[in-house]
Amino acid sequence: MVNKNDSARTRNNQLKGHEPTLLVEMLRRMMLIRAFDSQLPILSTQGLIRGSSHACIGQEATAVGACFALQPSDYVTSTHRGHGHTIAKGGNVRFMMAELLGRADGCCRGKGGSMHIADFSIGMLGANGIVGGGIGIATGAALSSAIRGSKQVALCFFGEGAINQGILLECGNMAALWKLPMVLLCENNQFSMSTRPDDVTSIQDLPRRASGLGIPGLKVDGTDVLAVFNAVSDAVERARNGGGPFFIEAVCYRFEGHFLADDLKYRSKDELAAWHLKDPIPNWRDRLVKSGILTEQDAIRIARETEDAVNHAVEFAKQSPLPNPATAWEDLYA
Amino acid sequence: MVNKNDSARTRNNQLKGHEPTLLVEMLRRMMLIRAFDSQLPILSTQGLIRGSSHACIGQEATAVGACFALQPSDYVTSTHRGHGHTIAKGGNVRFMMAELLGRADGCCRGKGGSMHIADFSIGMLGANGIVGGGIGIATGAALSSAIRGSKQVALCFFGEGAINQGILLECGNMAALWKLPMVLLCENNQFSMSTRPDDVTSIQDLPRRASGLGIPGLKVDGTDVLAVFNAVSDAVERARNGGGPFFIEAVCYRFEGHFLADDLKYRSKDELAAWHLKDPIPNWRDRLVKSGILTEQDAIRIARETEDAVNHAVEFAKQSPLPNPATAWEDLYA
Amino acid sequence: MPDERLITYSAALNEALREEMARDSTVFLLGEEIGVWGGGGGVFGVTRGLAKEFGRERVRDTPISEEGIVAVAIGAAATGMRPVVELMYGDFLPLAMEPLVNQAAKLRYMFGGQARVPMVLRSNVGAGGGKAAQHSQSLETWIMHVPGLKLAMPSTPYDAKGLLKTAIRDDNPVVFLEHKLLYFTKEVVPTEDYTIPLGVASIRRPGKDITVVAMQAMLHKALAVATKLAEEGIELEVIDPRTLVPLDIDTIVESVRRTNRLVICHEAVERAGWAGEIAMQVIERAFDFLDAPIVRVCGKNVPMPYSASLENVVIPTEEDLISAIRQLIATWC
Amino acid sequence: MPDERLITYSAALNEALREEMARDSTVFLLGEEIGVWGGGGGVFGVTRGLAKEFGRERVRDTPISEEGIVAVAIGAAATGMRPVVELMYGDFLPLAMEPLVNQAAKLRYMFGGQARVPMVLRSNVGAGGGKAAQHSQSLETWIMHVPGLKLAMPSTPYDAKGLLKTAIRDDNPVVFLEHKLLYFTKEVVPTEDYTIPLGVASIRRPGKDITVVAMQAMLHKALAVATKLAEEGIELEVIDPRTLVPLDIDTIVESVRRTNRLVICHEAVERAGWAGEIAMQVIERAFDFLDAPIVRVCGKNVPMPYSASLENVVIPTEEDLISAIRQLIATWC
Ligand SMILES: Cc1ncc(C[n+]2csc(CCOP(=O)(O)OP(=O)(O)O)c2C)c(N)n1
Ligand SMILES: Cc1ncc(C[n+]2csc(CCOP(=O)(O)OP(=O)(O)O)c2C)c(N)n1
Ligand SMILES: [Mg+2]
Ligand SMILES: [Mg+2]
Repeated sequence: MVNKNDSARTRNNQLKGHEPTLLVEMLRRMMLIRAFDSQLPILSTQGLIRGSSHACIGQEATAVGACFALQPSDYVTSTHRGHGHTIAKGGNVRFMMAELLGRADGCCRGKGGSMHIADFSIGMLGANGIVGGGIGIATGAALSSAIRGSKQVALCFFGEGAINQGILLECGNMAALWKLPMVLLCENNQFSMSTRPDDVTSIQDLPRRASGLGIPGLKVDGTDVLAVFNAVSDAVERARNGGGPFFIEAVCYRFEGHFLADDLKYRSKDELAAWHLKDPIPNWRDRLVKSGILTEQDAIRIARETEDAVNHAVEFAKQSPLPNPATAWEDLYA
Repeated sequence: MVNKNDSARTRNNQLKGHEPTLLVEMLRRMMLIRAFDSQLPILSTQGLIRGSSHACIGQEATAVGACFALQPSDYVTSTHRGHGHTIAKGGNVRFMMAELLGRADGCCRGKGGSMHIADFSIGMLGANGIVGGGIGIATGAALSSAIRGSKQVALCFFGEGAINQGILLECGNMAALWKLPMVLLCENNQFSMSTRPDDVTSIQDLPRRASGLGIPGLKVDGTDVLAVFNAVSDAVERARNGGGPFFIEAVCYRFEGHFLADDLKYRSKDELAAWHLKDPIPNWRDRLVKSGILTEQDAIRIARETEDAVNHAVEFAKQSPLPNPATAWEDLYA
Repeated sequence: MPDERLITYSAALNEALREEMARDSTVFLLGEEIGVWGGGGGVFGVTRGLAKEFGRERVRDTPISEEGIVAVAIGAAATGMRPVVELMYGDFLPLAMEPLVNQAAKLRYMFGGQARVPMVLRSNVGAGGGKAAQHSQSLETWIMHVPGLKLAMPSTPYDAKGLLKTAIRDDNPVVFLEHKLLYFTKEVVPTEDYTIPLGVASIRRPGKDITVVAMQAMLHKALAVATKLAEEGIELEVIDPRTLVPLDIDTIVESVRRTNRLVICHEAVERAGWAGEIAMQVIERAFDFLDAPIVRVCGKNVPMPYSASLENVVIPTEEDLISAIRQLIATWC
Repeated sequence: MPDERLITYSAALNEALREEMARDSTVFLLGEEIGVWGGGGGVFGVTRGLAKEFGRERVRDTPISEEGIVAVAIGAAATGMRPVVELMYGDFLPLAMEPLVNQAAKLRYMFGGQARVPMVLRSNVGAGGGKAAQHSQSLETWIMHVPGLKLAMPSTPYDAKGLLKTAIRDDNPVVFLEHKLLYFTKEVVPTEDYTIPLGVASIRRPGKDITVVAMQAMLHKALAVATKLAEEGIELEVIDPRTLVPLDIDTIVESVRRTNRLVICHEAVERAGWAGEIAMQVIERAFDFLDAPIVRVCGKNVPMPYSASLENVVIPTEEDLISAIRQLIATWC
């Protein structure tokens, strides 16, 4: 999952200089995420998924580019839109799907569901139903790493809508002050529900807000998995070596509604169409094929394999029993 | 209290171009504040003041320079260190002192005390025991003014320690987004209790934090009443004319302890002595005398008058009865 | 045009907002997604159409800044406006407790009566939709514990409209908690202007055997249970307090003096929930009249789990109420 | 060196922190003014000297960012550390309710047992010093209402040390609320290591006539009252629950079965305060044994006023307790 000998030198947006297997695995992982979230409308309509679940279709490059720049022992915190982050960090789609269906075999034993998907075994410290909720947890994980001297980096995903939560100032200030090994990855998918960033945020250049907290940052094309990978790799290396936190705004687009019930009246088909041209998956696929790293056949095979994996996950989840009601009294205290 | 025909043109740090009466009144008001807060140790030791009260000795120029740039109908919110702000905005020292002594004639009927001194009749919306607590209230007052079209400006005093409270980000963002008529006046008196700004704040240049919120700002010498007056006057004019919020860092020094119990072990006598050379009152006094705007005799008279005013306030307060216990059940609901 | 129609709880709240905004130009709305979302406002449709009618200035979509929004509303209220804030979910109240509790609730008192803070904080409570631990909490008891706040919790469309209009006209901070599962329930609501005073309970069903106090989703379960048990000749008197602050304890006490038995049912977590407050006030006023222990049927002491099989055992059900009542009767009658 | 000494509540807490930090390298402290203030740490001296002994890394002075500090502690706790956070005043808890309630209390449960959040949030309660509305609140009932948190409230130096050591070793989030007026009270405390389990009440004074439940400042008033009334032959049994979560209800119920009368006294605001929870649990277990209504002597339903003449009528006094008990006896014995 990780490019062992990554270093600033190889961080060019050219394919060569990067391990082909890694580049192909990026495609596979993005396809797996898309296949996974493509199931949400179906399963929700069937009443198998309760409450609200949020698809990250269109944002796969951010999740994969960022998580592939991390070591397995590094930490990630996520948002309400956390399936992609979890899969990118190495989550098992069978246990994840079982969780979405509220089954006993779910990674949270059916207690969390989509909005609280988590897998501590891979350093994925949880999706979060509170916008901005993951920022504090990631900062704490980074502090923990710093005190323990474990060299782990904590990467915090949050949407551009979370940029206006006070916790960002409080934790960003502490992270910069204490030079904590942390990466703040802001996914600017152009929407907070129906709201555009400019409607609620006083600045257009989001890294400027981080700068006011003493955190350097930059903007990156969030639809280009390699660009995200490179930017995050630099930030991670910096953080791991005591350089402190770094802020990255990954510019992308939310292809689907905020959640299923979203009527999307607030945006135009043309706008969507324009962004579809920047769809991270076909673009990356074509680039790999053109460069000869991947054959058409392989690409088709990988797509089929990822869909099969998700279909099996759905089957597995459906087979899994509902949790025994008595388990409602478990897991409250350690 | 207000320089009627103030305008950018007259905003030079020269005395001429400003009304002499205003310049002298600035001195009187600063002396009144100092005389008032100089009573705190005495009254606290006598057990007449309960809880903790915070002196703003050394910071008088900030309070007076800022409030003199406001109209009587403008709003001010304050901090736990709010006596100076209240007096500068036009507060009556007799009712204020009675409040500090918890008497029936106190401006808050003895319910608030030093940390909750307030006088809505002059737009002083209250001291606040919560660091950062006044920021939200001022932002709301500015929004209220904007919606009502009343052209009132809300000026929010807060210490440099409040710069790390999340409410600053949340309200600063809204104020900038909605171009609210607001001035954020950060009194950097070098300490948050025993803590230096650099020990807890990730950036040294505080206006940079405001910039991350989309709010322009600048640093000003908080010991120079005219410099503060000029800077705030510009910000107020800007805000009143729809230019939105402005951030001012007034650099000054807390001459006394955080409160009486403070042993001040954390700072040196030399440091204090150096800052005493920048004492806003004698410096301003000398400047007025040198320039012939004020005679030595007048200066002495004003000093005596302000001390007399405070002594009378203390007498008034001591004469005032403790609140009737039955009044504890009043003022809960309108 | 008819002088009454069948409308939803959400539509009733919407009418209350529209009528009060038309009536008083100082009333304005602040909240997330209240202007555009869902074709015109509000995740639960409560503010639908109001931005179009009154403009984005008075129906103001805010950033995701719960603490800030509430703080701003307080400052606006203290300077002549009547803000009505919407927090999308009651689970976000914890983000706004500082301004609500340390400022809104206390300004008037600690300033010796100088301040007036006429604001309404609209949010909600309730679980049942599989929204899990962070979107299912019922935190009304926290609010009830804070002097200086008022607390209304409407159970029907009629009450929703009448209580919200009163709350908006009130000169104090009122926390107004709706119930997620009730937004699309319907009831006949008159067209002409009416209000419901805060502090007047409603006897939803008279009965002589046992007094049951419940609100919102639990009220409807209690009424269903009352119908069922009536067939067996067990007559429940079901009381809806409507507002917890002020609390109409007299109506509850008067009822207990007749039935001599009290069951309190709330969805909020049982431990340190408001059932204890009602119980104490009844004990203080009518201990002699109690022929049986006061019984609680409340939310279990765990966070809300996601899966239906777990959620079902955490939220009080009609069966829970029935068995509690049967046991009460078996043991004490 | 003696095997016990007379030390203050503050010093006892300090010893607990020192011993646990020495014992376990994952224990560290976060808070405002805990390292330097007052010649070495803590507005109430609880962390004095620890920065010097363990370094500023493990005794970390923080910015004024209550929500952030608590959130950071949660993240650290979930990844192998044992943070102990100090919030200078309990009145600042409202700033930190989001991470405390939506994160710390729920992570383990909603993640199906994957998370461990071994952290202690130290803060305080209590009025009486003229600190007014924003520095005098007792908000423990909010915490008691949140599943997933534990809640300890020591009344003496001995308990303060023993309970804090247990709290730090606990693998769950523990809210540890001290009392402002007790920090400088003294008691003999042993030098050797000891702990006090959470969930074990202490019968501070045995008596046969009336059970009184109280903690911290109110406990000491209750004990003083018990001494006075003993002279008249009225024997109070005074129980200190020590921790509200877990709650040792058995000890209280067993006592009520003997005395048949219960008075609950807390400084927190009466309305929706924890007296109601104790009352309900007693009613559920020992209704038959109650010969008189359960009586509350609690903080009045207003913010804390500044002036002594007002504060005195808002905080429960010994006189309030005595007259409540006399009335109980007059009416019911
Ligand atoms: C504290 C809080 N406020 C509001 C919400 C409701 N809410 C859920 S998602 C969302 C939009 C978040 O937008 P963004 O941060 O950009 O993330 P995205 O949905 O685009 O991934 C809102 C307002 C919430 N869950 N938590
Ligand atoms: C929310 C909150 N946290 C902590 C405190 C305790 N406290 C009171 S004053 C103070 C220092 C504030 O420093 P600063 O903002 O610079 O104001 P100054 O005292 O220098 O005027 C602190 C930490 C408080 N009152 N409120
Ligand atoms: Mg977004
Ligand atoms: Mg300061």
